[in-house]
Amino acid sequence: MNLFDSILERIDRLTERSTRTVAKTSGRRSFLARAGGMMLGGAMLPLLPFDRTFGQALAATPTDGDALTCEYWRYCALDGNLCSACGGSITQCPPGSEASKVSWVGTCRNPNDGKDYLVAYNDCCGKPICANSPSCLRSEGERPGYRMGLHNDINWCMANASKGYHCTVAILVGLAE
Amino acid sequence: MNLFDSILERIDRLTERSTRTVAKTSGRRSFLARAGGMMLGGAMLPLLPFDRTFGQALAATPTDGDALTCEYWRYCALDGNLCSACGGSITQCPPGSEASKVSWVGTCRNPNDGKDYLVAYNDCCGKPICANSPSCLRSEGERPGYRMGLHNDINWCMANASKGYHCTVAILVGLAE
Amino acid sequence: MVQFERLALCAVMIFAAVPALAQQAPTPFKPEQLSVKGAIDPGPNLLIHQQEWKGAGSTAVFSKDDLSFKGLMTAGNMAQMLVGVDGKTAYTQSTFMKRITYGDLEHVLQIFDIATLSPVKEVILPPKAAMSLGYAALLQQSADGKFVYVQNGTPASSVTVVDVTKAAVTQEIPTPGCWGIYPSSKGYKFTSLCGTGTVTTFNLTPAGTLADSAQSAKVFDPDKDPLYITSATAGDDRLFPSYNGSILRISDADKAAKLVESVKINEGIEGNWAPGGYAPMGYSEKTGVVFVGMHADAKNGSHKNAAEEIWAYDLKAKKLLSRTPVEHIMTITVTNDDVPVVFGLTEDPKVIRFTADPKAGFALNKTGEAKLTGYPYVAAVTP
Amino acid sequence: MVQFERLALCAVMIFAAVPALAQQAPTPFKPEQLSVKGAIDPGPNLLIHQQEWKGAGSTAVFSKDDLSFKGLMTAGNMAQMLVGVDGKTAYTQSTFMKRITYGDLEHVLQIFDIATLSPVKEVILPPKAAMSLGYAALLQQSADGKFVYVQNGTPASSVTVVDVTKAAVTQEIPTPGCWGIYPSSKGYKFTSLCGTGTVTTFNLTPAGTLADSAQSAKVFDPDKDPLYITSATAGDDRLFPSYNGSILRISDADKAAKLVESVKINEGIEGNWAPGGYAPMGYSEKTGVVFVGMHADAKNGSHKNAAEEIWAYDLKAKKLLSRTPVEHIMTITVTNDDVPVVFGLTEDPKVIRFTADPKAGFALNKTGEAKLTGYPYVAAVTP
Repeated sequence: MNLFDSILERIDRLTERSTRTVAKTSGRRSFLARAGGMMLGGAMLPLLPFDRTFGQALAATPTDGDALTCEYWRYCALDGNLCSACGGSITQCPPGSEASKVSWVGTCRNPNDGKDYLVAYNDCCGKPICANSPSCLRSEGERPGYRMGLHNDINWCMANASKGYHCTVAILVGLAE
Repeated sequence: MNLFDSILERIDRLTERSTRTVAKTSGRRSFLARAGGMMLGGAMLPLLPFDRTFGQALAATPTDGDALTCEYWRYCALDGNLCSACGGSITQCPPGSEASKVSWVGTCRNPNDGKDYLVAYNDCCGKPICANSPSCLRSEGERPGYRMGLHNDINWCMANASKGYHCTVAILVGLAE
Repeated sequence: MVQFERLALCAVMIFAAVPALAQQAPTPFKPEQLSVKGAIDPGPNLLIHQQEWKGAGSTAVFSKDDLSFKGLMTAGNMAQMLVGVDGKTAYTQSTFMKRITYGDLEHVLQIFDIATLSPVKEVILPPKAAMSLGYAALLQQSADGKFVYVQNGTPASSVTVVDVTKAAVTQEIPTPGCWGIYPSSKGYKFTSLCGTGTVTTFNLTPAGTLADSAQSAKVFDPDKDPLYITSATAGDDRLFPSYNGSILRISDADKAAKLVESVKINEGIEGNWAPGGYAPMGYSEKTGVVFVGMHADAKNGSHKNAAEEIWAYDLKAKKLLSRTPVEHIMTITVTNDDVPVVFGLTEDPKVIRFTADPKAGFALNKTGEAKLTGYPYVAAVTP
Repeated sequence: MVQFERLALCAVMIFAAVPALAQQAPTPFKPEQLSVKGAIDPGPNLLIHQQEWKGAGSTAVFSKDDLSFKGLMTAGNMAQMLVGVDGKTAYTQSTFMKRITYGDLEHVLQIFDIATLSPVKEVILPPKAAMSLGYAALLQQSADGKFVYVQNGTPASSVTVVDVTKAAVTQEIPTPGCWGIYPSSKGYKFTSLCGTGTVTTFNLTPAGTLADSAQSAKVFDPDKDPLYITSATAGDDRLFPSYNGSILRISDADKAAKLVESVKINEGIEGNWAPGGYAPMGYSEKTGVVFVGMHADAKNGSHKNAAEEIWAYDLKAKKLLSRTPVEHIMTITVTNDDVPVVFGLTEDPKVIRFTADPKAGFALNKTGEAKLTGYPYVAAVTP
């Protein structure tokens, strides 16, 4: 079972099955209310998807490629402008922006070790689109919104207080297998 | 005395000289209040600078040049996007926009009759800048804002309710001499 | 101090000064009149939404016949566009923030009169609308035009139903795991594509609230051959292209949707061609020909590559009729004329008009081109 | 129905799921952490406002030394930019409308902390600010930074005085027929260029209200040789270039301003060269060299033509030192370094960095280039 499937499995356990039926009456919004609560609740802050104690952040400037160009391996499913060339880094939103609370995920092969990594693409929010940095459109494994966690045509600042799209980072969150 | 000077002369007569001293006390805003009233008052509506009974509008599509290009003679002091190529005409704002209440003026030579004409450049307002039409920058006789009536770097939708700059028309308002 | 004030006031006063002065002038010159054009020129239109991500997007209106430019309607950030069933009304759903890219937010459905290019009404929506690149399936309407359906994504998926006759929201319908809105050809139901490869039918009451829903069997494989969310109506059915080059025909006539047919248009063709772009398919109902934007050397991740060719494929005869080389087209719209007109939106961006030649397998001839701005991925024609 | 909901929630839940899972994983992989960079890298900066006319403009921050990009500060429509005297604060004055290009309007002075690229305060202004292409003279400050001066144009001209220590407007000062704000090197007065060819001095109280004003003699001819509103400080004086190529030095030391000197830098040069662009002049105080963007074959209306050359002219020796061919530069900014650095903003738009070579008559060597967006006509450097 690869990590991606594991994540889905975990979601199964954490999500009440009673919310999984399409609402049949006009007043029913419990699913949405619950999902909304999970996304926006205090548990999601401070915007970091992972336990801070678990690992140290890698160097913001990777040594395994040119993170200022669209061709960099981590960007295999990135549609957006590069935060790394917009005052941020490969894992850091630029000063004054907000990291998105939700993200989409890509599976990219690192040519240096031949392994497939899960990459979380977080948008940085609350500023104008950073047209000073390269605009990339790569879509390996990308799917339309019916597979929302893999979809890259939407503004992932959607769950933030400030919803202006600024740029996108690419965080290694796991090995794909 | 050419028409342009005549216009200035007329302004002299119409403008109270008492308003022409720089206000010396902190509370003094009479000059501004008066000017504002003149610009925004009912007398300026319905946005047409000239007596409707005085003359008929010329054909919206001129026959003396290509009004869809920046090189057209009337555009000699026009900085902006052409309404003539944005759903309007040489004298008409596009549907759904507002004609500016104020305008700047250029003096352009008509190569067809060799005469110099006064051209009023009105902006059309309340919509996004019409980047679908040509963006022109010509500045014959143009002056900085200390000669405001000749200035083309400012948004002439400034006195309208809706202040978004959309495009610019070029109206013949007089012979320069 | 006199002179400079005269000059400052010049622009203000000129309207008052000229009539009298002109009478004194020695020439018969008659000053022109400034006016606002009342309405766009008549005739069928092509509407294209020029999306912006840091300001005001706009819906550009062109003559369908010659791409002459008729003007703009104004929208906000990250807008979706829809043309009403009457062909006279346009809608945009967009995002407005107090400081444009931050601060208090409104999601607004704006209703426009196309003839006058003017907003006539606004409906404030629940602030959940999908802020997405332009896709027709994200803003749709019931067959009679009474309800407008807005795709939400927070990222949880739902659909806001707006009764446009009352300018009021009737309900937000949860559509978990599904995306895209495909209204039925009559009545008040719509289908949506779901992440399990199924299609869910959402059946509404005449009041615009959810009556019931039903899930189809698995009709596509989201892992191996996902469907685009672009679609076209074919009779009472819907056509959807897949990443790998199949066209699926899906019926929503029964309680649950079902797959009617699947045709692979690139079967046996050399070069590994596949659809590519944001909306790579259009359908000419009268001729039974589907037009698909295709790129060569398709691979994982190339499904949004711009089209290098447009293929005309006869869905009835199941035959590839023609392949026309084109320049980097991302979106295709096909008219319902006897001889179909195809509009392609390019990456540059611009719109290119083509007419199809029925005698040459509906090969395309370029018959016009116009500049666009922003991110223009959605187009629609009016009668 | 289970699986697609899992997927819809995937993005939401991944943060919670991974730590436990990663511990189960067989590899020593350590997931990275997402964060927000707290502050820009230290060092002197070059700020350039990238103006927009249908959305959010932005102030771009570059390293002054190598043009590496440090990030953006956000503004509204048609913004003017100013860097505070402390070098740590930036201001923009811009326009926000309810529907971006129409509807209720606010003119706002936004105060930014440059280090964190964040807005820290807003002052709502009288809704009269000049909605102009970017000119440094339209948003200025007192020598001590206490007051920010906003040029209004309705089209009547006035100046709004803002006490930024209190984030409050103190007064709107009528400046009829005059344009541009040129604060004195100390105290609270500013001059403005007037349509009669005079310069008016506006003397303020320490409370930011008008004390008195005085008009100079005629110092330039707005008909035959108008002044640009771009300027540079030279000691306690101001330099202004004229359309025809003179540099005027004006003193505001006395009650009324006066012309100190006028030097024609293109005297006796073949080719009818003249200044051109939006801000065609910068001055290096330490070296006494003025840099001016020049174009050939000047004529009526060519005063905004982009520069084809930058001329280095020794104001003291009254000697043209060098002419460097450049590519279409509209705005020039010169640093106060011992060896001046010159930044040029082009029409493309991009910023080009030059270093002046004192041994070669301050001829310019290109030492960097970066892409810009929008309409970038105002630039400023920080210590």
